[in-house]
Amino acid sequence: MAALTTHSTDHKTNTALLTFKQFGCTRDSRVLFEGIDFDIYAGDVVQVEGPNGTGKTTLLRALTRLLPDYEGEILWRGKTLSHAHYDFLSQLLFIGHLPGIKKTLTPRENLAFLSSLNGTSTLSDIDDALAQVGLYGYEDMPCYQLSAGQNRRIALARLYLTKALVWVLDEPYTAVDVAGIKKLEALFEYHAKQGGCVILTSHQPPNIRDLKHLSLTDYSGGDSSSASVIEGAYDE
Amino acid sequence: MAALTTHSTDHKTNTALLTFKQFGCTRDSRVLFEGIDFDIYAGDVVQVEGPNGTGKTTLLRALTRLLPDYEGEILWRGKTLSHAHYDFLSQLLFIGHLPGIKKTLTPRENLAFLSSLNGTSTLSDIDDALAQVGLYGYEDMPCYQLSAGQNRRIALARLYLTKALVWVLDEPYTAVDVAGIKKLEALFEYHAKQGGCVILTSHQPPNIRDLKHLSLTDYSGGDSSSASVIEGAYDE
Amino acid sequence: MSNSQSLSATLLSVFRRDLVIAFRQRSDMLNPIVFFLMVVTMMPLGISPQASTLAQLAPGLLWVIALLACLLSLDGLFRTDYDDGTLEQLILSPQPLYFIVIIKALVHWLTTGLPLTLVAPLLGVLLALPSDGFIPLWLSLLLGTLTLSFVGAIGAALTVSLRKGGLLLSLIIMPLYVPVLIFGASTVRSAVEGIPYTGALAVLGMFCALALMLAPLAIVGALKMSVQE
Amino acid sequence: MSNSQSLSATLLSVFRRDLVIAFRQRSDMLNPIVFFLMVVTMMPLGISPQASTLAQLAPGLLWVIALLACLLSLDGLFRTDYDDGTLEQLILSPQPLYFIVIIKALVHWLTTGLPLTLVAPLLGVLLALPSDGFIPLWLSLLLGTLTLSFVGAIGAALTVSLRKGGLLLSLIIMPLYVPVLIFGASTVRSAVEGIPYTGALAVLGMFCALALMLAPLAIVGALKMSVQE
Amino acid sequence: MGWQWFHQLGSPRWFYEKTSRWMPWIGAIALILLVVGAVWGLAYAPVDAKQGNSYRIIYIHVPAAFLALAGYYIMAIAGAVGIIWQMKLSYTVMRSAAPIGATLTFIALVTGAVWGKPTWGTWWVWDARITSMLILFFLYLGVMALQGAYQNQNTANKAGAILALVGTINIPIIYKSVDWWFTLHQPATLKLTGESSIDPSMAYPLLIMIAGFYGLYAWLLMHWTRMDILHSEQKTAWVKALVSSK
Amino acid sequence: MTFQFNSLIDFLNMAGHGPYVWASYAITTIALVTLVVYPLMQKKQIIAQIRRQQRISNPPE
Ligand code: HEM
Ligand SMILES: Nc1ncnc2c1ncn2[C@@H]1O[C@H](COP(=O)(O)OP(=O)(O)OP(=O)(O)O)[C@@H](O)[C@H]1O
Ligand SMILES: Nc1ncnc2c1ncn2[C@@H]1O[C@H](COP(=O)(O)OP(=O)(O)OP(=O)(O)O)[C@@H](O)[C@H]1O
Ligand SMILES: [Mg+2]
Ligand SMILES: [Mg+2]
Repeated sequence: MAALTTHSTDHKTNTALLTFKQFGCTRDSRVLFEGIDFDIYAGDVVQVEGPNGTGKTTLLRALTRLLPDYEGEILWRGKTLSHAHYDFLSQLLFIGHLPGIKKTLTPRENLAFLSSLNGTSTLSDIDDALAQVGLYGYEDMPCYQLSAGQNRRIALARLYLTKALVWVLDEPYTAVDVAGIKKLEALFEYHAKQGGCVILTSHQPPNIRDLKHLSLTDYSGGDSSSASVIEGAYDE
Repeated sequence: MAALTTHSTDHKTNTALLTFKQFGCTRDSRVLFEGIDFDIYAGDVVQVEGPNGTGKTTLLRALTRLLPDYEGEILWRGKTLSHAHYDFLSQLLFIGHLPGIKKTLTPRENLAFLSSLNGTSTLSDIDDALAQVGLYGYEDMPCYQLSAGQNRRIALARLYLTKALVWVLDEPYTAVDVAGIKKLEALFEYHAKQGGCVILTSHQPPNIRDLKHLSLTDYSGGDSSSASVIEGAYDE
Repeated sequence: MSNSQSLSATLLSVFRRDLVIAFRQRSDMLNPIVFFLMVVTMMPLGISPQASTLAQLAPGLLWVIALLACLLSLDGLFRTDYDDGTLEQLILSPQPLYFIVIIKALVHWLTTGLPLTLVAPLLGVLLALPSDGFIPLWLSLLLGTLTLSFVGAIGAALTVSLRKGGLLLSLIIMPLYVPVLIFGASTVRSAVEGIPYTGALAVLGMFCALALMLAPLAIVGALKMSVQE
Repeated sequence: MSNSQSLSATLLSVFRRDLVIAFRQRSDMLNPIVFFLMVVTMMPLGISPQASTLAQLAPGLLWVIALLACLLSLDGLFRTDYDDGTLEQLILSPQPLYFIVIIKALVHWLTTGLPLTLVAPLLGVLLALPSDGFIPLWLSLLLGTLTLSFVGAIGAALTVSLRKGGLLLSLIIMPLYVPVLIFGASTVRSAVEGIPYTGALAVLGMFCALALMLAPLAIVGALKMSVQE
Repeated sequence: MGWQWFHQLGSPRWFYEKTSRWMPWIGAIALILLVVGAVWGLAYAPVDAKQGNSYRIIYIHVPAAFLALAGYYIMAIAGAVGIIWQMKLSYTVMRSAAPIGATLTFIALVTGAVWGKPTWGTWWVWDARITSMLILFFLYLGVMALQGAYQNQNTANKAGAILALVGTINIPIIYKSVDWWFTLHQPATLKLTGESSIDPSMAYPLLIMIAGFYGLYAWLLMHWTRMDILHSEQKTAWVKALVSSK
Repeated sequence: MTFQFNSLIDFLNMAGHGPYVWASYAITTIALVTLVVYPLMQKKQIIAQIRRQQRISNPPE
């Protein structure tokens, strides 16, 4: 646990980008996790960990305020998130379980639209980004003709276009092949080195230097009977 | 490639369960793969491999005849699949990208329905299977209140109930945590030892003894110009 | 082994599940009725509140609206099953899809056509339908909505893999509904006018039998085709 | 930096995308019209083929059916965006959702209400609408369908996270549609009867202005609530 | 397998090459018939006693109505053949038949409406035949919309074929129902002139026009099918050779 | 068989029914011509597309 609160990266500034203070989420009166104190600095890559159903997705959605009910506080550059909401949104890129790809559009059209939501990009930028994720030659195919992994890759191509500081990614590796994952990890490291931060969930251990871990099992609500039962079931 | 055609498992019978003969698939007049000759025996666990968009899902769907257009032949116990279709279906369990879980039903109801499609199971069997996949205590929650991984686990619980010989699983590890994957792999090995066979796709290398590989990159259509371009993009 | 699994057990399980889903979202079950009720209330607002005018229109209006209510509830018949992959599982079941499909259409009728039929007399009162019309209205709707469910299921199956099926479904199905509408409405009108209506009712019965037998074939074909998209 | 991204560029991109989607599935754009046409066809079959009867019903029927056509096309307004996660992305965009929502409702009107208005005179011919009624029909539908699109979008936003929204949506929205229906139909009726109709038309215009301003607020709230499910 | 190969690959090319020899002949015959029939009907056929010159519309109205109906069956049969024998060419014919049939239905409806104005004083009446024709138009639109909605060609074909077949069972039912409904409820105030025996001097041009429309239909069907073949076979060697030889 | 009208004006007018008759024939002609032309235009596009692809796949030496 000590490793979580002392930070070993050296390129960070003094104030954290994001600060969780006594942060906790409750769903259906079941405490998922509580009392999280955690700082995320520029240059961090944070993996939110925990077995299925511990609340990783819930945490990410609360952070992006898609789910506004939580306990404790989240600070964005020292200011309460609800006050700095606009400023935070303009620095945020979120890719969830559902990536927002329209099947009738082509990869190029999809990416152009998604990237226009937080930034302007030229057409050649877009084509470059698609080429980066291995979709060269597929730019003009309707997306329903692409495979599961190819569709995910379109959403991930946003990472090459965005200027957002904070990347929040819920299981970005889903359906992506080995070469793709390797490339993504290099990108995360690069983004961190540039002064951004990445918060991701994954059940595959990412191969990233200086990865910080936020393990939800450490914070899981102790008093909830069902939660402990599940852990028992996992470990058998 | 030699490893693919000589089989090193020892508990197999003489005739293969499934035989691919000069098997190939074409989508939109682009050859995905062709000329596959491959035997699957009782006791085999086969991983279909290949980067995104090479046609793994297509192969599995063609095998289950959800996609009836393919070239070459598939034999089920020596008979053409289209003739032995009923016999094959009664020995098949397929779990695709979409697992068939109804969000308004509870895990117990979902599993009861899905398992009734190819076999009868008692209620206590169903509860046991749910406990096996770590859903003890969640049996009566509506599924929209479960996490991504928990929903996948319901579908995977069918594996504990079915008596089908052939398991066809498209990315079964999606959203499942590390402990869950370990348990699944043990189950696959057990099923293989019992004389069944498992055909799965995954981008994570499964940790299974005697795993056979069917790598689609070896069979990918050579004359298709777009395919070769893409491979170039991957390898950069 | 699963070979010994009897067909009836699977069918029962499909039947039970579809009913449970319908009842769980209880508001959905009431929806066709509420739609029926609402359009019926709109008609006087749009046209004329006079009882004499309404009485003349009642047989036709009630039937047209019942038909629309059926039509609009069709979209969900296979849609959710397609979206979550259940349809694939049904197709891959060793049990014949033909019977499964019959069960599903039947449940659709039980949860839309039947309740609609049950409340129709009430709406007849709202539209000042003469009292002679009530029993024929009831009988014609009973037979007619069953036909509508089965014929409509063909359209639902054909459009299930399309992303925006709703109105395309109407376009496909409405021409096929015309004969049912004609005989349904004229059963009620004949009764109101004192003409014997058993002939028209018999034709409705014939349509129903035809639909019960032939529609499942088309539905099975359409569903198998849809999963290939 | 993305801060410098101007609002108008995002709005333009939303506008263009929604139109492209509508045009790509070109048949979808025709659907409301065809639905309109079909229900109009059914009315004579259900009620009476006589021109004199039909002429009397025409104003009300045309309006009720146009309203239904609008209503039924609403379901897809936010549904597909919700299903594939686009809605989350729109909410997380630093641009105000208020304007994005206006654009989306506007595109909905351009692809349903407007074409419906354009073909309405043709359907007036089918229902033997007297020639005095055509211009008021046209004007009232123009203002009315715009209102319907905006008001309907509230219902679409409220029901977007429910699995079977279709009929529930009708239930929520129809009461809100009633005032529009009443004034719309009476505009046409007055014109046919030779009474001045500008008053009713003015009220429709007022509804329209009100909806354009207030509905987006409700829609934004409803959408934000829907993603929390 | 051998047969499948023959159906799937052999036929379109065979069709394309054969029809390029037939089409000029069929087109020429159809054109001559149409021109002769139209000129005769418009200028030389006698004036109708009751309806005056407006009846001259019959020379396009009736042939169009005939072929609109026949076209639906052609489309449905092509669809059935496609489903049963998995024949690509047959689906192509089905796809082509839909817009042609819909256009002919549209012509019948519009010319009928225009005819109605001078004859009945109104553009539209609800009458059994007219109503049936309108419903036929919807059936065509449905098939076309369904085919257009699917992006996968294979699925689009099957969907269209299934709907066309369901429609064929329904067309006679629809016609009978509508007919029964109107004879029951419509006082016989309006009658198309159909029953009254038509004078031979008026009938000859009509027969010529009908023959001309049949020829035109055949020509159009081939024309559309050939275009469709070019489109769906554009990756094959023979189409490439064909294009580069031009 | 005789020409039924006294003059060309007469022929065009058709005793008042001219507009209806000529409108019908005109609409029919337009619709039929569309049926003929539409595939021709598509064919042109397809051929251009094939040509383009051929040019890409075997560039001139
Ligand atoms: C919108 C209006 C109309 C439509 C949709 C329509 C439709 C049809 C159809 C479908 C047929 C062919 C039926 C068959 O042969 O099986 C037909 C035939 C015919 N129509 Fe019309 N019609 C319309 C208006 C009129 C009018 C106004 C007239 C003349 C007053 C007319 C005169 C005829 C005649 C003479 C035939 C030939 C009947 C026969 O050979 O048996 N139609 N029409
Ligand atoms: N409906 C379709 N129509 C045309 N082409 C398709 C269709 N679906 C998939 N394809 C193409 O087929 C190829 C293989 O797709 P498939 O889904 O089988 O890939 P996959 O190996 O499962 O990939 P992934 O690892 O991303 O799941 C893809 O390149 C895709 O472009
Ligand atoms: N809408 C909801 N209503 C009530 N409870 C919910 C809801 N969604 C999720 N939960 C509960 O919250 C818990 C955490 O869910 P969450 O989706 O955050 O898990 P997760 O850590 O992302 O799991 P996974 O690894 O499977 O994606 C689960 O146990 C689930 O039962
Ligand atoms: Mg999750
Ligand atoms: Mg796949």
